[in-house]
Amino acid sequence: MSDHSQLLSRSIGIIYPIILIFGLYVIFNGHITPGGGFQGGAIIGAIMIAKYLADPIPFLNLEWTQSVEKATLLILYVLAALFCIVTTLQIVVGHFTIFLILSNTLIGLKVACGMSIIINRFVYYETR
Amino acid sequence: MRRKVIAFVLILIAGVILLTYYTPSPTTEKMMASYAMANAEKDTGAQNIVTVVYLYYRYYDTLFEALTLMVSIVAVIYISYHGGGSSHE
Amino acid sequence: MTLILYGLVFGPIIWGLTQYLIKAKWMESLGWVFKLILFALSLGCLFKVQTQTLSLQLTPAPLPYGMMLSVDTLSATFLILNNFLFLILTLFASKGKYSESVFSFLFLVLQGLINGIFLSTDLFNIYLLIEVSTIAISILIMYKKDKPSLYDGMFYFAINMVAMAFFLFGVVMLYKRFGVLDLFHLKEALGEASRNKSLILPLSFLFTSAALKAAVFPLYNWLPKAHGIPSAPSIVSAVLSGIFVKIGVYLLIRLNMLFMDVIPLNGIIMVLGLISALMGVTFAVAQTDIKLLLSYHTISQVGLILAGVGGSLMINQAGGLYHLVSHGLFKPLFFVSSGILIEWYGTRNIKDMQGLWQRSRGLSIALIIAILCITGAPFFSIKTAIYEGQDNLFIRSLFLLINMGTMMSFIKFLEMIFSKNRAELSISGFVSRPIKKEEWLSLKLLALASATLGLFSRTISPILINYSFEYTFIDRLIKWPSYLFTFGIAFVLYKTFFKDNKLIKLIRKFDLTFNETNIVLVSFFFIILLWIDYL
Amino acid sequence: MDWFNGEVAGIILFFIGVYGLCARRNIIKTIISLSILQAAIILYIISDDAYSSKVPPIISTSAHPIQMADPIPQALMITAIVIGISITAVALTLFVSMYHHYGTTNWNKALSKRRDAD
Repeated sequence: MSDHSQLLSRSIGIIYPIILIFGLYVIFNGHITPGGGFQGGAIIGAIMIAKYLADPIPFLNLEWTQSVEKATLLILYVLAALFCIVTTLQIVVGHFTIFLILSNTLIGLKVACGMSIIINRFVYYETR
Repeated sequence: MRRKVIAFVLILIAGVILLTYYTPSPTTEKMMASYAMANAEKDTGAQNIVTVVYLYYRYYDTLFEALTLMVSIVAVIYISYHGGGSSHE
Repeated sequence: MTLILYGLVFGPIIWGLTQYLIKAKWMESLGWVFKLILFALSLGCLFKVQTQTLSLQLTPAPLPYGMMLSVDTLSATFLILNNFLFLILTLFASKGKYSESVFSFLFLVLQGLINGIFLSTDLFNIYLLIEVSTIAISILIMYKKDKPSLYDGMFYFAINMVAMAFFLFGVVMLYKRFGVLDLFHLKEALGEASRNKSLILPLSFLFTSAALKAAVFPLYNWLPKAHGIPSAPSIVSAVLSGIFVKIGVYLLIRLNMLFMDVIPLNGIIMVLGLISALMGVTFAVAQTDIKLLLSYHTISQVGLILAGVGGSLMINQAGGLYHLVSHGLFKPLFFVSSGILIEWYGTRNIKDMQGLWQRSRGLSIALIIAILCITGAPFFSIKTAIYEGQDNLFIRSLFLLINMGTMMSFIKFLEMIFSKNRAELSISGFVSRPIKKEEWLSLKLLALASATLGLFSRTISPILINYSFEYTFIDRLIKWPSYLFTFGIAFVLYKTFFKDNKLIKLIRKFDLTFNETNIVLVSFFFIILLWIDYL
Repeated sequence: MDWFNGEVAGIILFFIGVYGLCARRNIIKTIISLSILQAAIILYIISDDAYSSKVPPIISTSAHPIQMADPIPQALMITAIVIGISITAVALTLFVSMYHHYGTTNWNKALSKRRDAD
């Protein structure tokens, strides 16, 4: 893949913001239109493949991404504990959609970090 | 030759299963589905029932779903031949 | 109060995550305190569950629509065993090199997941939890990433993923047929459903995968590879054979309870248990590598447990369950001490190790207690309850044969302990690393626990499995002569026949490749299908 | 041809995946057969409620609950797909590091090399 074509990297340079917006759209309206955390995260993860196709230079700091991923999982679990306490003590929460949006974004962020780590690991480390 | 024998045996097993043990199941009334469709909007105010199911009714599953991805990433990083394992290595 | 169940599952996972994120030193050293709390919580659950089944509703929707964690007497016993084992093993490895972040993170997550498996009431959830814990255990097995462990880890990972695909197919079929996923409503729906052929297909899918997880005889192939990995940390092998194989037994018991009204599975489970006990012992007697020997014994002991659980009488099932808990205590003791022995003698061949009595008195006493428990000495274990009241002569002689085989192969251990330490034969690389304080503590606790489980079974068993065994002191005293007599015969048989002849080498070298194991898996699935249909 | 619906196709695909596991010696083909098994299961359950008259389960003014497809299998299969991804990723990493140690992609050769390593 060393002879990356100029045409490819130029066109991907233009397209990848659109992919990003589409991914974010899928995450944030997960509870209205078909989609959700996992699907949106996978789309955003696909940007990493596009980035690799554009110019194969490793730019992602894996250590940092992994700690972001661990932090989001931790927040997700604290949120889950909150959810369980709310349901057992039957506190009437006004609108559950905030909870849905929040956990959708957390899962989306986590899956995006996860997918990019896997893609970078396989592309830059496994092939050497 | 070995593969043909295995293929034949598997076709035999699939045939027996499809002919005798498989009957198109009668469309029973799906309790979980009808409940989800009825009160998804009332409970959470969201339109996409699939998201409501895996984030509200079966939230417990999704937590372990995220954990699966997390553990498999730890595996991909830790077991790979090219090091880059956690900083302690 | 019922939030404890949530804490039992997510407590270790959240603790592991924060420890993995912050990499705080104090958290690693305080790990065992946290597990002590978890053990106390599960103990509380056990006492509470005597009166009423605990349950925690996870979502506002009632059960068939939402999800629920529930503890009944069966899962309470498994919870106690699991949390106690993880407490002891963290204690064992607290100062060692295994308290690094990746290892302790996976170890903590594993504890939470196994707690989750025993608490969950939802078939799809059980599939998901077993999936995650299998990935976590595969990393722990291959922690040293050296050449042999990679092949064994890959074999273990691949074959378990195939088994879990069978499990998912069974779950999905049941959902399509009944539209319900949790155990209670599934049992109701099954009760109404007439017994027809399309019901047997999902059952045999589920049964095959549970049988593979419980290492039943034809599908045992992955267990010696996973437990016997030389470089695997000994606490991982201890967890594997102490509690992870028991998940398969737990699944079989749950399946048996689920399909009880439609298709009684007791007979199948008993026959499979007997076969795997017998074959496990024949393989174990031929082994010389200490970890492989113990792994094949795990297969035979789990086979015995299944024979007990599948038994017709109530005392058999209680005996099987009780033996399961005591096996969960003395087998990790064996694995942990075998880790120490391998480090000391620098070899894995049990015939090269000798003179343990001179080297360390305490370790040999612990091993002797464990040997007495595993061979079913009257005061140390109540294995005899498994075949109590089985009047069929063939089955009784089979049990006797299995027990003699166990004794025969544990004579190797006794030879190792009591043989003179031929110091002049100084084995190269004789490293005499003294046992650390924590390792002593955990060894003593394990030996103490397995001994008290055997000695005070009359008081412990009503709490543990709410069935009290009526063995008085005299009953057990009378059993001693017959026990010693069988031990004598086993000794004589061992001395005369097992002289490393060609047959023994053949059994030791017997191994299936991955494709043959899959062929065995599919044919096992088909045989079970026809057997259940014939039942 | 009405008997050939999604379920029959799922069972046939499942046994094709099992054939791949039983007969093929190449480790990469084993990993591929694992994902074929996952795909067969997903096909089996999703085709349950997938008649042309069914509408995706999004509550909108026009959709009537009767016509809506069953949302539960779709939610479960999101989980099964993510598990399929993580199995394939872990299995491929294992295969790569195994290949560096054993130098072969064949199960039987790897077993014989494993025995020599003992």
